[in-house]
Amino acid sequence: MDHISPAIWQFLVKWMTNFALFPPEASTIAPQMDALLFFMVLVSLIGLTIVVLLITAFSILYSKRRHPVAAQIEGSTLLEATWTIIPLGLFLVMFVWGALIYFRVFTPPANAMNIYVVGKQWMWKAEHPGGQHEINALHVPAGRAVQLTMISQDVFHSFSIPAFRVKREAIPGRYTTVWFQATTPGTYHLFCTQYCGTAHSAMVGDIVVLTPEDYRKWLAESTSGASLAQNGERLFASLSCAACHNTRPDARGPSLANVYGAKLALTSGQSVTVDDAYLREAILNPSEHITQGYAPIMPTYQGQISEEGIIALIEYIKNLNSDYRIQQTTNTTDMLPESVGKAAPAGQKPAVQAPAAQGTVKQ
Amino acid sequence: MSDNSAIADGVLENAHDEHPAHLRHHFHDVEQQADASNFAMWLFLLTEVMFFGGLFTAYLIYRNWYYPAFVSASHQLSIPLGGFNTLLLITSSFTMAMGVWCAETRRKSGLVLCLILTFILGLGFLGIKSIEYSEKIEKHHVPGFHYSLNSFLDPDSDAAAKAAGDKPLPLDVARHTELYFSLYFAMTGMHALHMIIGIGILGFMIFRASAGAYTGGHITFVENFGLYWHFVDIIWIFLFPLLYLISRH
Amino acid sequence: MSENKEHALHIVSPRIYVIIFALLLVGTAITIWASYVDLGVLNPIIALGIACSKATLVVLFFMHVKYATKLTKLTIFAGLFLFMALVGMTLSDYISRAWGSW
Amino acid sequence: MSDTIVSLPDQSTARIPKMNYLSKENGLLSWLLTGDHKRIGILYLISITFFFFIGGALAGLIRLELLTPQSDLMATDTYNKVFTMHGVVMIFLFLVPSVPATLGNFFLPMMIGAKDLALPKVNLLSWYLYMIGGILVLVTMITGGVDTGWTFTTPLSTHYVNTNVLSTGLAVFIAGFSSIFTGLNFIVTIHKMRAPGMTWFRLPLFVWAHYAASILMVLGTPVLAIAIVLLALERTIGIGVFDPAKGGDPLLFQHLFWFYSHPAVYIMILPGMGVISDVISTFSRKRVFGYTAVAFSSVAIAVFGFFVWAHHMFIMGVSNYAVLVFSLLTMLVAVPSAIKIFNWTFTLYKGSITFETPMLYAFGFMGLFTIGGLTGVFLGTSGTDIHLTETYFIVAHFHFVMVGGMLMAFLSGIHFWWPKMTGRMYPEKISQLAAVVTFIGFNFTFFPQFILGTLGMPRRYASYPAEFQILNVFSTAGATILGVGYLLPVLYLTWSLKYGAIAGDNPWQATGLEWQTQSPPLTENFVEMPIMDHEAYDYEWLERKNLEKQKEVASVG
Repeated sequence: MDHISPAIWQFLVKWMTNFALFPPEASTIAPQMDALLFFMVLVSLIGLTIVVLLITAFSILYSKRRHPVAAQIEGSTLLEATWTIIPLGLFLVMFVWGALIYFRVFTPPANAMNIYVVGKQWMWKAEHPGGQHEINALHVPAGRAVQLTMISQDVFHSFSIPAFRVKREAIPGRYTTVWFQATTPGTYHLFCTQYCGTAHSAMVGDIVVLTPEDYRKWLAESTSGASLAQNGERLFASLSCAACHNTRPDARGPSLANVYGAKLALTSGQSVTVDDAYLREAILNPSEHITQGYAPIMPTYQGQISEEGIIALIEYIKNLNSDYRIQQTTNTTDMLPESVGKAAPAGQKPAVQAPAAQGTVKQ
Repeated sequence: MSDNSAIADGVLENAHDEHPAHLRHHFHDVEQQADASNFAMWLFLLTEVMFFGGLFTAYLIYRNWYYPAFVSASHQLSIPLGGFNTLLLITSSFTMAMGVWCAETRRKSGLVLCLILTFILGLGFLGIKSIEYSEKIEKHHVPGFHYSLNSFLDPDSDAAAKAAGDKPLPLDVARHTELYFSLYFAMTGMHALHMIIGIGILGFMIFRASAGAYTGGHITFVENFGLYWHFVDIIWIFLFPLLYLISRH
Repeated sequence: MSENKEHALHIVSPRIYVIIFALLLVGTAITIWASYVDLGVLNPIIALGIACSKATLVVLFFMHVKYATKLTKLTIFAGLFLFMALVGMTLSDYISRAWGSW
Repeated sequence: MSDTIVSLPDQSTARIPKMNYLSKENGLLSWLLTGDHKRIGILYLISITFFFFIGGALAGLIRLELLTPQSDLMATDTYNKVFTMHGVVMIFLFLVPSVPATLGNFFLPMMIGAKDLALPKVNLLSWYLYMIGGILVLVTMITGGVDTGWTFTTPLSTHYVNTNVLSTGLAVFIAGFSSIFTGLNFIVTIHKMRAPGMTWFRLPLFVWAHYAASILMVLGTPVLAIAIVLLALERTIGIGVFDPAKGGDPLLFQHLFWFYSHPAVYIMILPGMGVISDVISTFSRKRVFGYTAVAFSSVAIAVFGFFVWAHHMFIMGVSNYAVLVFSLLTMLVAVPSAIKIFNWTFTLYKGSITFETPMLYAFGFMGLFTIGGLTGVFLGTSGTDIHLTETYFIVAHFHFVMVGGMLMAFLSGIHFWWPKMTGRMYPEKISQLAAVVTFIGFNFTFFPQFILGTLGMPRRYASYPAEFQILNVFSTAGATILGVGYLLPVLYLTWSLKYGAIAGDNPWQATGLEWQTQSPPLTENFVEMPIMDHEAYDYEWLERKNLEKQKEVASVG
């Protein structure tokens, strides 16, 4: 290869080694998606081949030289019905098959571990329940279903992992979820695929799939001290949530123990299952989500808690499995430095209202 | 489906005999011309329907989501003013219809009178609308930076809310009244814009009608304008119950 | 000339206009009255029902659609259909979002 | 027997008819104030070509930037502005008006035997609106551009960028009205201005396609208009309708936006399909196979096209039930396109085919549109959409449909009707070369992007992981070839204005009414009102007519 310049040669080698026609399959859904993809490619190739072959054949057979006089044909109902029904049938097969895969990608299994993802211009922040924070990276164990609960702080983003064949937009104001089960340890691309402003193309990261042992090791090494639920507990205390949501018989708010996953009857007459989305709504727009039997006195926390704070609160509420835990939080509330000042003028009682509540409830 | 082309050659002859001045060169005859512009006007109204369709969609979604806020916010509108405006607009539609009739039957002074009445009624509508708007501006009910929730957090401080017997809304519900006013201003504003354009054209028409332009048999313009004016009326017929009368009990 | 014109448009008599005008006024009065009465879910239905019938009256008589060609009627119908599709299909997304996922 | 059907008049005696729409009046004002649909068509052709090359230059910049993985040619925000302007210019100023406003304007009245469109002044107005929109876009571009992407996604466009969103929105709004007026004019004209005997099923399929596209223009565009109005209010005042912080839903904007912008895809492609029907029929000397099926499939596309918009939002948080419904409807809208492809193919069957340039472009269209259409099914299927959407797969898909489909059809139509518009032939050999170069360049440019998309490369990225480079280099190389392919026609078509062979009335021996009059046509199109006494694409009628003419000439002689 001495007649090719070494620079070009290296370039070519680099290209050819990196050259791929298909992304790696690294999740359980990937082979299923690819099966459908291959089916569709096959159908398309057959369709295209038929069209191209027919055009070529007709062009040769009926070129003016060979076939100087055209035969006028009106059409053929039989033929037209054929190429209406066959494509329709194939498209419907694709529709059903595709819908099944869509169900699977967006219906997390019950035992999935949950990781929160917050998108903002221009980074991905992942929050693990154990308190590990990551930016533009996500470590997940292989062989375990992982559910991502995502939200955006500003504009639409889209969390895309081509190797897993999953993608979901993180949108402002609402949780979206996606799940996957990684199969092969390795590092894969994470892209933001929804255009989100100047540094859109820099909103990329790595998905690191670890073996379960490595993952445990990683969890232990990268913890930030407090778990997400502990952060939530602190927030719960400092916002004086326990002033109402406590375990006392005269509590003004419903007890939050074991509330996650429970079915609640609301004053509006609806009944809802408590999930992340509901909890978020109930914190930000409480008046529209009042549990039956309680007065609509809860103030809104819109603008006072960041998305990460809400996530921490939700994680805390998720883990409230007994009244005793709430009691513990209530007890620590008085000891927190920021609540001391507020609690003092109220005398015996713990802080009655969060500061934001004052404007609204008293009127 | 009107197959004009088939009739066309039949009438071709007499059309050529008279050749009225307003017949454009590319039409066979007056009827084809009138038909075409009438049909074009209807198509234009369809685009208007779809234009307002987007607003109605937004309105229905948010009304569904934030019903209590929408109820309280709607109490800020005055039914007497809105009702009177409805009356004005319906009457103006009637005078416009009569105007078209006058043009059809070639009554020049009748046409001018009807157009002037429509003009005045339209102006009256806008006048009342501006009274309503200025009230909203005073109360800081215009969405945006200066938007104030006072009337909803503390209904006793607000005459309209007090009269309707509103209870104070929690902050998170009250916040959504801003969406109501956004849609209120967007919808009535778009409607008022159509009224202003209509009144402008009316002025032009009064001027032309008094010169006898529409009583010589060529009434397409009056007819088409009538369609436009009635369409604006219809939009209001829907806006009035949707915005003013959400729930008054 | 005048023959042509009469063929093209049907002149509606002012008497009909007056009747329609009166009906519209009555309709307005009823809507305002109905909004003060608590009828539950019926309230918006009645309000929209009256609005629709008022609009129909205007379209049929003031706008001469009752006497118009099939083409005009078809055009209006097509427009209404698409209007309903825009509103209905968009709302269907919003309504079914509340059902949750599956 | 020769391999072409060109029947040029005897070149020694031939001349361009003295009286025609070009020579009737002179001076710039006679053009700027014209009511003649043919002149307005020419005005549109010039302005559209201008904007096409602006958009093309921007595309060139994009491809250059993507030659290397890093964003080194320009800063990322510049890149964002470039692809946004590319999208806005190409979609609103080129693709939407391309065939309808030029060829449609010029030939639709002639095809139905009318003297003009029903509303000539509105037609001129729509050109002026188009120009105002276009100039506003140019002003926007010069004064700093806009970087929202052509989709103006909220809340990015309303609260998070500080570029010229409002002026771009206004430009799109105005250009939208231009398109509404064009569509409205077409519908009225087709309904009310047909010549005697021109029944619905004698209309050329070009007219049917334009009728369907016009319905979409008239009913879809206003929804875009109101979406833009609300967006502007949100951005200026903060009305909150699209602002999640105030309780609004940003997805609502996308509902309204795609309610227009999905049908807009059919606004772009349907007129192109009309061109292809006419061209294929003419160059295979045969009536279009299953005329009614092709006609109704146009209408079916227009009708179903309105009910599939949410397939742009499958992963954006619309309800899962809505995904099911919209995915199913998307499958239904794919069928009429398949019908058309097969009907065109079978039009060739037992025809007598020649391979002039328009036909080559038409073949290109059929191949590329088949690929573009089939890959559309990949995206309409909810499952695979998850993986493929928002990647280069979707970029490749819509470029196959828009550029491979629509632009090929546009060029096919321009070549096909060039003799009628100018009275002169384009040079055949070089234009055939251009068609082939375009086809090759196109595939080189956009086929690698399917693979890139499958690999997961996101769209609108100024920089990308290094392993995607090889395919991007292919793509950029192809774009260079494609650029040459597009420049060639401009050069030789301009050349032919003066030096092209004189075409005569009907060089292709086509059957449409527009070919039965002189080229270039009179301002009134026809000397006397034509009477349609035969079916569309009736080549036997044309032969009989030619025989009669020869006899007449012989008997007079």
